[in-house]
Parts: sequence; structure tokens; C-alpha cells
Amino acid sequence: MADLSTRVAGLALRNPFLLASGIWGETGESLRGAYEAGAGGVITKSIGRAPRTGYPNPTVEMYDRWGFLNAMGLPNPGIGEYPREIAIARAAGAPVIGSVFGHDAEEFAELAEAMEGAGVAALELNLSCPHAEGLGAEIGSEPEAVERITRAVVSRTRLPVIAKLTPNTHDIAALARAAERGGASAVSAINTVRGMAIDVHLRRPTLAHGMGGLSGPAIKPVGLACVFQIHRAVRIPVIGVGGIVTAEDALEYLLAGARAVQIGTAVALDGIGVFGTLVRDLGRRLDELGVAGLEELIGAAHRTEAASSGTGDAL
Amino acid sequence: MADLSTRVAGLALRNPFLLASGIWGETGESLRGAYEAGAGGVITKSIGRAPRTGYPNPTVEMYDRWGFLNAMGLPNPGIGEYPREIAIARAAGAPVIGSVFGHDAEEFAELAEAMEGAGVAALELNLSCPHAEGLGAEIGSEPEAVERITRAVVSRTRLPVIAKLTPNTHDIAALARAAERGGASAVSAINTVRGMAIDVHLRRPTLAHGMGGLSGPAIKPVGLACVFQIHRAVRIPVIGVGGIVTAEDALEYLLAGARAVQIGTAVALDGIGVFGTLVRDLGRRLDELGVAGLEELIGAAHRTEAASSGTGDAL
Amino acid sequence: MRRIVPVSDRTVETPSTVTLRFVDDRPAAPGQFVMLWVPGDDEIPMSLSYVGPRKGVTVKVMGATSRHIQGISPGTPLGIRGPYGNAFDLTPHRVLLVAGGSGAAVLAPAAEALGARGGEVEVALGATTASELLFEERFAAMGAAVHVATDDGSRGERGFVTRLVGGLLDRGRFDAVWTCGPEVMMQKVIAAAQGSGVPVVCSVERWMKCALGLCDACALGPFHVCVDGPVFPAERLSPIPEFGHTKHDAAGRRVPG
Amino acid sequence: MRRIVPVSDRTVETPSTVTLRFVDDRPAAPGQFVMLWVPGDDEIPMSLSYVGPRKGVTVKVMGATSRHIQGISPGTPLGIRGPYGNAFDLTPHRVLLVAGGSGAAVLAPAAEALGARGGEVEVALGATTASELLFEERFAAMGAAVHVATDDGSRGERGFVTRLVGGLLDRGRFDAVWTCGPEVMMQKVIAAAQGSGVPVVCSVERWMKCALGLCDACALGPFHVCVDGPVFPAERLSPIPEFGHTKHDAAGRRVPG
Ligand SMILES: Cc1cc2nc3c(=O)[nH]c(=O)nc-3n(C[C@H](O)[C@H](O)[C@H](O)COP(=O)(O)OP(=O)(O)OC[C@H]3O[C@@H](n4cnc5c(N)ncnc54)[C@H](O)[C@@H]3O)c2cc1C
Ligand SMILES: Cc1cc2nc3c(=O)[nH]c(=O)nc-3n(C[C@H](O)[C@H](O)[C@H](O)COP(=O)(O)OP(=O)(O)OC[C@H]3O[C@@H](n4cnc5c(N)ncnc54)[C@H](O)[C@@H]3O)c2cc1C
Ligand SMILES: Cc1cc2nc3c(=O)[nH]c(=O)nc-3n(C[C@H](O)[C@H](O)[C@H](O)COP(=O)(O)O)c2cc1C
Ligand SMILES: Cc1cc2nc3c(=O)[nH]c(=O)nc-3n(C[C@H](O)[C@H](O)[C@H](O)COP(=O)(O)O)c2cc1C
Ligand code: FES
Ligand code: FES
Repeated sequence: MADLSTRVAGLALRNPFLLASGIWGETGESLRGAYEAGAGGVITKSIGRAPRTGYPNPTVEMYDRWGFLNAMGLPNPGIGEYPREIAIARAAGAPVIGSVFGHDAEEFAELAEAMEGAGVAALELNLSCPHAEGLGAEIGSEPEAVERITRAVVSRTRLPVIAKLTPNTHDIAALARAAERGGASAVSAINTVRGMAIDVHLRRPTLAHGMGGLSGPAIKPVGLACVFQIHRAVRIPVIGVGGIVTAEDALEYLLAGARAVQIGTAVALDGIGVFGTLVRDLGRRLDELGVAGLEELIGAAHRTEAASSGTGDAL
Repeated sequence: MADLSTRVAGLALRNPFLLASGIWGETGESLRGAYEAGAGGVITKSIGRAPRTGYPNPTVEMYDRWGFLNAMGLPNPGIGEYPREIAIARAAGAPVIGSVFGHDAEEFAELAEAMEGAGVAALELNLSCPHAEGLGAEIGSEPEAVERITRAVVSRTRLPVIAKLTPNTHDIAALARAAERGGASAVSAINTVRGMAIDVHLRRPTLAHGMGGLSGPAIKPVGLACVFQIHRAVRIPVIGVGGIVTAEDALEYLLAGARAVQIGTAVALDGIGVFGTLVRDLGRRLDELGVAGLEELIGAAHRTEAASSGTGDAL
Repeated sequence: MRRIVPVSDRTVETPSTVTLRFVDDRPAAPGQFVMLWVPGDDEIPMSLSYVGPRKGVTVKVMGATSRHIQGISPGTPLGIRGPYGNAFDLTPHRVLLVAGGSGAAVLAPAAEALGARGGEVEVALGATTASELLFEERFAAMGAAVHVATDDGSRGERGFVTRLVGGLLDRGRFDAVWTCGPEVMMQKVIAAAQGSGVPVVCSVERWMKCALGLCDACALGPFHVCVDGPVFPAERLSPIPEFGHTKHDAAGRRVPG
Repeated sequence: MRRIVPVSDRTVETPSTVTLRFVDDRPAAPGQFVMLWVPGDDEIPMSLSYVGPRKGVTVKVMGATSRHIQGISPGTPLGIRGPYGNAFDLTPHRVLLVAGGSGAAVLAPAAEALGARGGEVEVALGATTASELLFEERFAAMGAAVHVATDDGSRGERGFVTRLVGGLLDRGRFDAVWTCGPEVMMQKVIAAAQGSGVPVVCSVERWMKCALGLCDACALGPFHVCVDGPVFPAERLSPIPEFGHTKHDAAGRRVPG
């Protein structure tokens, strides 16, 4: 079978499928469970300085299989208690990427240091949660802030730093360039797309917080566009996320330029077994295509485009 | 039956359902057809100074009923020839809103003058097409540009001006405020969300242009969030657009604050008969709810929210 | 996925427990729960105490939301989504039910479903005091023998209901024990059944947000109660250190409970 | 919606016309078309000249893309979406086919389908010159009488195929006329059938982009050829001023054509 391993941000992964942040990532047992189900690595829930309960319920709204709206509000036990969860996942051999969120560069840097202490293999900076006041995308939509925060974190840890970017911007490439200038080893794209649902009978938003973030198949085209644009704009690698459910979806992201991908909503759609299915199906698909490994595919959609650039005779 | 009429941007409409720009809007016969099928009014294809063929095919990609990706590239016959199409639609009694796009304020203003000459009832400024270089969202994502262009158009015509905004921004409320400062009578939100699809077998984007715009049910949550935010930010009315297929969808937009809505992709999903269905179903729904007219519903989701604001005991 | 249903009936079951009924035609099985949205307040998990098209939830006062729910009058619209989670396996023939507090809410429809298949139940029903015994008459109406214990001895045996379990297991030939109540209680039931060869099945609770197996709020060791539970065979729960000891709170901290 | 299909066979039909076959199991009816994507080049509408699971398109050279398509060798992957549009109504029993140029591409599968239902066709087949007569043998293989006209007189009647129509309608008892070719040709067919009482059905072409009834590129009066057509009864086309006179180009301008 084809070799599915990949390298990104200094991590050697057995396959490109990472558990996305905020999914199954509150407890060590769940992180371990995702890894044992086949994930190449796991990303923790975004962790902040202090414990946070998040928004009241309802925190989610599900459409047919194509879409999912959430406003969890970054619940997390706080960095003080979280290292024990990381330890459980690490004990099972899982490469753990620690996701952190904060209000400013200093807070991000402190959290990063604590995560390093807890033994994570890399950091992901949540610069992109679409529904948290003074956090996430509210700070992550300015290139200067992305650069400043990334630089602060990079200067305070030796870990590879991944900046997770928001699609709620007119120019995600500018955000990626800012992360690159700040010293990021990679960027992930995308976090959820700002969205809302309204209950017609009750005449009110269905999420307690009002605003939420859209995930699932509906945002795959948006994530692909972002990854494609970022791949053109920077030299650091991209990790694709948004709407991946099948191996075909993952291949689209690889072709757009992603060196690894994250799986979120698909866990709700198909259960944690989705990791096993993805690994099996991607392997089969590569065999069918006669492709030995991922390297040949990563970014290939750019090469094809360049090769034919409108001349009308390439095939 | 309930009264479905609404007023927005100086227009008195028999119902809130407008044909969205770029759908059935190239020819006068089609604009007329949409009006005769039941639309409250029609918006023309976005018209530029000179004829433009748009991008080569493939220009569209359709998912299951939930999503639609397009990169038409603003094909249009140019403002020189287009007035005859407007005349055909006007002869049938349709309120016609003229949509225009340009590279700068002067171009927008000239087009607006020509549209006024052609007898449209209002103007919609396309500040939001997500896939045209130097046009649409590329200029419409800066509040200053939105204000400048709106002001230039307002100063050169007596027509109500509607600024159509892009969701590809971190702060659509800022764009709406800019339009309001520039003198717009209303804003429409949203245009399509930037997106892409990649063919795994051919390893290339499926749209000839690469980047496209996502429309249809997938973007309804995004459009609702935008309309909700805009309604809070400005005093001028909002016209909602994005993913409306059913009367329930339209009601969500009205509750979020829209005074009228536009129908695009639903025409591909259900045919032009969708206008008749929407009018009938919205009327029935209002009767069921015991609501006499739209006014009571417009923006009601904001009022409910304010009434309960987290105290946990409102119902 | 979410439906808005008006409350059709409100019944005060005990001083601290109220049942609300509503019409909803989604199929549901005993053991499953819904996420119940009280608009403007909160959305919380509630087992279905009635699983037919006229569904019901039986709510015990815990805090602000459950108190609010109890005061809701017929006609009020509530949001529901689900039913979620798994259900009781109805293949055993004779089942001993051990219910503590609001635990009877989920065991009553299970007992009725078993009865409809020709099975039989015997019930050990516990409460703090006589007036708090939940669904005693409903169990009796099925023809079940109901054995009662109250903490204050105001009805039946004084003390915890778990004290009844050993004796009942010795006497009756049961194919299974189904239990729902505080986890310490369920642990005692498991202990009492140990050696009897009768398998124990527990319905457990954890904090719930998504109820879709995504957010991890309801993690219990390797399981997610919203999709893997809430019904678990005891042998899956017993090895989990948290069972009977800790829960995750809304922030995901491990707290006693 | 889009599938990638490798070309399985390439057949040169005439000096300017090539058929490409490919396997695709979506059901299709004669008259329908696909959007054929030549990656890196263009995506253009093509009627299905074979509608079974081994489908085919028969492409006449018009410009760059059709020339490119003609050169494609078996194994090359093409994109297709569809089939789109409506189909010929197969209820008439005896049908006169009038084909000009590549028009035979869409009429041939319609004739075969009619034959399979027990119907009969007679064919008036026109081309510029003898070697360009398309599908003459395919029609003959159905047992149909094929009447030929060429502009240069190199085969059959000299001149336009429409000259044959009046005489054929006088002789045969036809239930319908099906025609596909240049619009001026089809207008002449309609004129020739006028007064005969035999209904005429035309397959027309317009610029296509979405093929989903959305973008308006294919507008023809009140119709959209991609969803309302491409097959229209003559009485729906004749009142439209554009029919036989103007088309919309890729920019939506009204141009002669
Ligand atoms: C699967 C399941 C089925 C349940 N079935 C029933 C039932 O049939 N009858 C019944 O009375 N109760 C049931 N509960 C418990 C019920 O959900 C809580 O009692 C209720 O949420 C309390 O809310 P409150 O606002 O009144 O209390 P609060 O003051 O908000 O909290 C009190 C306690 O209630 C629990 N709680 C609060 N919110 C949640 C939440 N979102 N998810 C889980 N627990 C929460 C916590 O333990 C918390 O410490 C069930 C719980 C679960 C998980
Ligand atoms: C429903 C339908 C069925 C058709 N079936 C056949 C068929 O079976 N066999 C066949 O040979 N031809 C068929 N055509 C015509 C075919 O699509 C054009 O000949 C082809 O697009 C020419 O492309 P080109 O790039 O070679 O030419 P260009 O040089 O690009 O253009 C030459 C002419 O081709 C036409 N054309 C180009 N692009 C398009 C387009 N996207 N949509 C419509 N017309 C276009 C225009 O009239 C244009 O002026 C059909 C067209 C339609 C609308
Ligand atoms: C319930 C839920 C919680 C999430 N929490 C986080 C989070 O804490 N930090 C973060 O960076 N992203 C979070 N996300 C975003 C996901 O990691 C991911 O970027 C997004 O869901 C798109 O991927 P998907 O379509 O595969 O779900 C969350 C998403 C969901 C659905
Ligand atoms: C094929 C197509 C063409 C469009 N062309 C234009 C256009 O020319 N000008 C414009 O302002 N919006 C254009 N749009 C955007 C729509 O007007 C609308 O804002 C968007 O599709 C979202 O609405 P929907 O989900 O109902 O389609 C186009 C959309 C589609 C699908
Ligand atoms: S409640 Fe979210 S995983 Fe169970
Ligand atoms: S091709 Fe777009 S409407 Fe027909």
C-alpha cells in the first residue's frame, strides 16, 4: 500500500489526518482514542489561561449532513489542569499539538511555554475562533496582530508554531504572510466561517450566543480556496481543514497545497471510525492512481494550472 | 391573506422577493419572466462599461442541493447595449434595479447615470464579486472604497443606491457603515463566499478561473450572520441574500433584519416557479402565525434577544 | 434537526419533580434522551420518560433551568433535538429495576416497553422521603412488585435503596438489573450483583453540549455518553476510574461527582 | 455532478466530424446534451449521439475547442456533466427527420429510440458535400429510407436539404417532423410543413455556460435552451423574433446568428 506519511512543521506523521482542535480534545482519553482510531496526530482543544465554561447551551445547530454551526465559546479547563490530559495522550504515543488562545501576545506566549512544559510536539495558535469577544478572529484578522503574536510565541518556545487562520477576511494570504514573517513553521486554514441560524417560530437566534461558526462540507470550497491562496503566498507549509469527510475531500486539500489535513465535523457525521476509513480509503485511492506517496500530490493543482495556463491544449 | 408588500430603498414592492443579480438577468425577456413568475422586483446582471465575455467555461460547479460554485467573470453586453433589455422588463411593469460594477468611483458613477437614463428604479453597486481582478470584492472590502464609490454614485444620480457587500471580510458592519456614510439608501448582503473545487483525477481546479464564489443553502448561515450584524450597525435598511430557497429561509432573513430578500441559486434548484412558491408559502406562513404583514417580523430576532439577554427566564 | 413543540400537559409528580408532555413523532426508544431547549435560558439533556408520539420528560429540580422548566405551563413552546444516545436492550425477560431519585424517569418507559414484549420487572425504588418516590403508581400499574426505601424511613425500608438489592437478587431469578441514579448508588448495585451472575446495566449522566459526539463535554473515560451511552453494561463502566468518582464540569475540569 | 470519463473510442465520421465514445451510466434520452469539459481548454455543450451506457458525442469542427476535441485519443480523460435539457417525445409513429450539418448527431439516437418502440423514420440528410454526409449508414442500418442533398450536388439532390421536405411530406403520411441544423434551415422546414398539418419539432443551440437555468447565457425569448430545450415544438419557436435571426454571444450581446 502507498505510504501515507507526511512531514509538517517538524512533525513526522504516520498519515496526514489530524484531529482538529475543539473536537474530542478536552480529555486525554479522547485524544488517545482519536489516535488509536487512526489519526496521524491530535490537536488539543484550544486552551486558555483560566478555566472557562464557554457559552450556555444551545451551542450547536446541525443541518443535514452538509453543515454544522457551533458557538462553544472556547470552554476549557485552563492551562493549569490541562497538562494531565496531554500526558494521557502522549503515553499512548500520539503526537500532540497544543492549541492555545489568548487576548494578547503575552498571554499566547505564556500558554505556549506551559504547553512546551507539558510536552506537546508543536503549538497551534487559535487566531481564528469566529465568535469569541476579544479572542480568536477578533485579533487574528489583522496581519500585524498575527505577526506580533506569532513572533512572541516563537521567541519563547523551541516548538514548531502553527498559526490557525480565519476565513473571515478578504485576504487570507496576507494573514499567512504575517504568520510567516512572525516565524511560524506552518499555518492551518481554516477555522469556522461566521454564521447564524434563527428559529422562525421563536423569532430568535438558535445559538445562545447568537453568532457561531459554520463547519462541515458546506465550507470545503471556502477552505480549499484559502489553502490554494496561501500555498501561493508563502513558503511555509499549510495544513488544510474545513469540511473534510472523505478521502476525496482530503485529496482536494492535498492538491491545493496542504501537507496535512484536520478532521473536525466528520467525527460527528461518521464517528471516530472516520479516521480508520480515511486512512484506508486514501491508501486505496493512491494505489489506484499509482501514486507511491503524498509528496507527488501536494500542491499538484498549482502545477497543472501553470502547465496549461489557458493555452487550451494541455491534457 | 397576509399583506406581503414591503418598502426598501424608496421602492414599493408587492412582495419581498427580488431576483438576485446575475441570475436570469442578461436579457429583458428573462427579467420580465422572473417578474411574471411572481418576483416583487428584478435586479439586472451586473453591467460594466464595455461588453465582457466573462471567464471561459467551466464557470459553474454544483454540489448536491446545498451548494453551487461559480466564476462567471461578470459577462455582460456592456452599458451601451443593455438599456434595451431594461426597456423590455419595464414594459411588463417590473420594478428594475440596475446592478453595475466598475474599477473605480468614476466608472461606477458613469454607469449609474446611464442606468438612470435607462429608467431603472434603483441602483445596486456590485462591490462584492469574489473572483474578478480589480473589481467587486477586491475594491469592496475596504470601507474607504465603499464610502467613496457610494458617495460618487449618490452625487451623480437621484436614484436610491443599494451597496451590495461581500462576506469575505472580518467586519461587514464596517462596510455597511461606510455605505451609509456614503449616502446609500440600503445595503444588500451577501454576495457569494470565495471558494474553490479541485478535480482529484485531473489535479486541477474545476472552474476555469480557479477561484469562484459559493452560493446556495451552504451560505445561508453566513448571510444571516451578516444581515444580523448590519441591522445592528446602521439605520438604512438591509436586503438579505444568500441561500434562500424556502419561505422559512426568507423568514429567517426578515427576522434578522432584512426588509426584502433576493433569490439566486434557488432558481437553478427549483426553476423560476420558485417565486410563485415563495409568495404562496410566505403568505400561508404569515396567516398561520397570525401576522398581518412583514413589518412585525422585520428585525424581530433582535427584539427577542434584547428582551431575554441571558437572564434565563424569558419565554 | 431542532423542533419547536408546545408543552401539552404538565403533571406534578413529587414536590421536586414535574413531567411535561409534548407531541413529537420521531421514533424513540427507552433510555434515549433529548436536548431540551428553554429559549432564553439553557438547553439541557433530559431522558424521555415517555417515548411514544406523546413524549414526556420528567424533570427534577437541580438548579435554575430545571426550576424554570418545572414552572412551564401548557402551550409554552420548547425546543427539542434528538432523541440521542442508545437504549436499553429489551431481550432479557425478568429485570430488576433499581431507581434512585429521578432515575425512575428513564426506567419507567423501559419497564413498560419490556412489559409490552411480555417481560416482567420488579422494582426497587428509592427516594429521600415518601413524597419523593417517583412513578411508584406507574410501576404498580404495570403489575410490578415495587419495593420501597426512603432515606428518612417515611415509607418502606429506611436507608438507601441499594440495601434491597441483595435480597431481591437472592429471591428472584433475574436476567438483568437496570439501574439509574447517583453513581455511588449504581456502584453499590453493581457490587451487590457481583457474584450473582446477573448482568447490571446503568444509565449515566455527564455534562452535555453538542450531544453529537463532537465536543467532548460528556467524555467518560474512553466513551462519550451522548453517543456511546447513556446506557452502559456495568462491565464497561467499572474499569473507568472516573465512574462514581469524578465528572468533567462545563469547563472540562475533573471535579468530584 | 461532474464525472471524469476516459475516451474509449474515437471514430472519424466525416472529414470535419469525429465521434468520441465513453462509458457513463447516467440515464439519458435522445435530444439531451452534456457539458463536455476539455481540461485546460473549455467546456462546451454537446448533444449525445449515443445515449446508452456507452455514450457518445459527435463533434464538428467549429473553432479551437472542437478542433482540439477531434484530436483527442482514446484514454484521454474528459469531464462531463449532465445529461441536461429535454428529449424528443417518442409517441409519434412515423417521423420525418431533416438533418443539416451536425444535426444528424442528435437525430440519429432519436431515430434509433423510435425504431426500438416500433416507430419508423424517413430521413432527409443534407451536407455541403458527399463526404460530409453524417450517419447516412447509421440511418440506413435502421432500415430507414435516406434522401440526400448536397450543396455541391456531389451526392443526391443539389442544393439545400429543405428542398426535399415538401415532396416527402406530400408522399409519406408522417406524424411528425424532427429537425436539427442551422436555424434558417429549420425555419424553411417549418415553412414547408405549414399547411400539411404535420407538427415540426426542432433542436436548437444557444451559448451555454451553467446549463442549469441560472446564468441566462442560453436565453431564447422567454426560454432557456438548457432547461426548456434544446427540443422545442415549432409553434413555440416561431413567435420568437430571435429564432432564425439573432443569438446572444458570450457577453450577452444580440448578434446575428
Ligand atoms: C443523558 C442525561 C439524561 C438526563 N435525564 C434527566 C431526567 O430525566 N430528569 C432529570 O431531572 N434530570 C436529568 N438529567 C440531568 C439534567 O440534565 C440536569 O439536572 C439539569 O441539566 C440541571 O440543570 P439546571 O440548570 O437546573 O442546574 P444547574 O444549576 O445549571 O446545574 C446543576 C447540575 O446539573 C447538571 N447540569 C447542568 N447543565 C447540564 C448539561 N448541559 N448537561 C448535563 N448536566 C448538566 C450538572 O451536574 C450541574 O452540576 C439528565 C442528564 C443527562 C446527561
Ligand atoms: C445544446 C447544444 C448541443 C450541441 N450539440 C452539438 C453536437 O452534437 N455536435 C457539434 O459538433 N456541436 C454541437 N453543439 C455546438 C457546439 O457546442 C459548438 O460548436 C462548440 O461549442 C464550438 O466550440 P469551439 O471552441 O470549437 O468554437 P468557438 O471558436 O469557440 O466558437 C464557434 C461557435 O461555437 C459556438 N460556441 C462556442 N462555445 C459555445 C458554448 N459554450 N455554448 C454554445 N455554443 C458555443 C458559438 O456559436 C460560437 O460562435 C451544440 C450546442 C448546443 C447549445
Ligand atoms: C464544536 C467545535 C468546536 C471547535 N473548537 C475549536 C477550538 O477550540 N479551537 C480551534 O482552533 N478550532 C475549533 N473548531 C474549529 C475546527 O477545529 C475546524 O477548524 C473547523 O470545524 C472546520 O473543520 P471541519 O469542517 O472539519 O469541522 C471547532 C469546531 C467545532 C465544530
Ligand atoms: C451564476 C451566478 C452569477 C452571479 N452574478 C452576479 C452578478 O453579476 N452581480 C452580483 O452582484 N452578484 C452576482 N451573483 C451573486 C448573487 O446575486 C447572490 O448574491 C449570491 O448568489 C447568493 O445568493 P443565492 O445563494 O440565493 O444564490 C451571482 C451568483 C451566481 C450563482
Ligand atoms: S455532548 Fe458533545 S461529545 Fe457528547
Ligand atoms: S446556460 Fe445558463 S441558463 Fe442556460
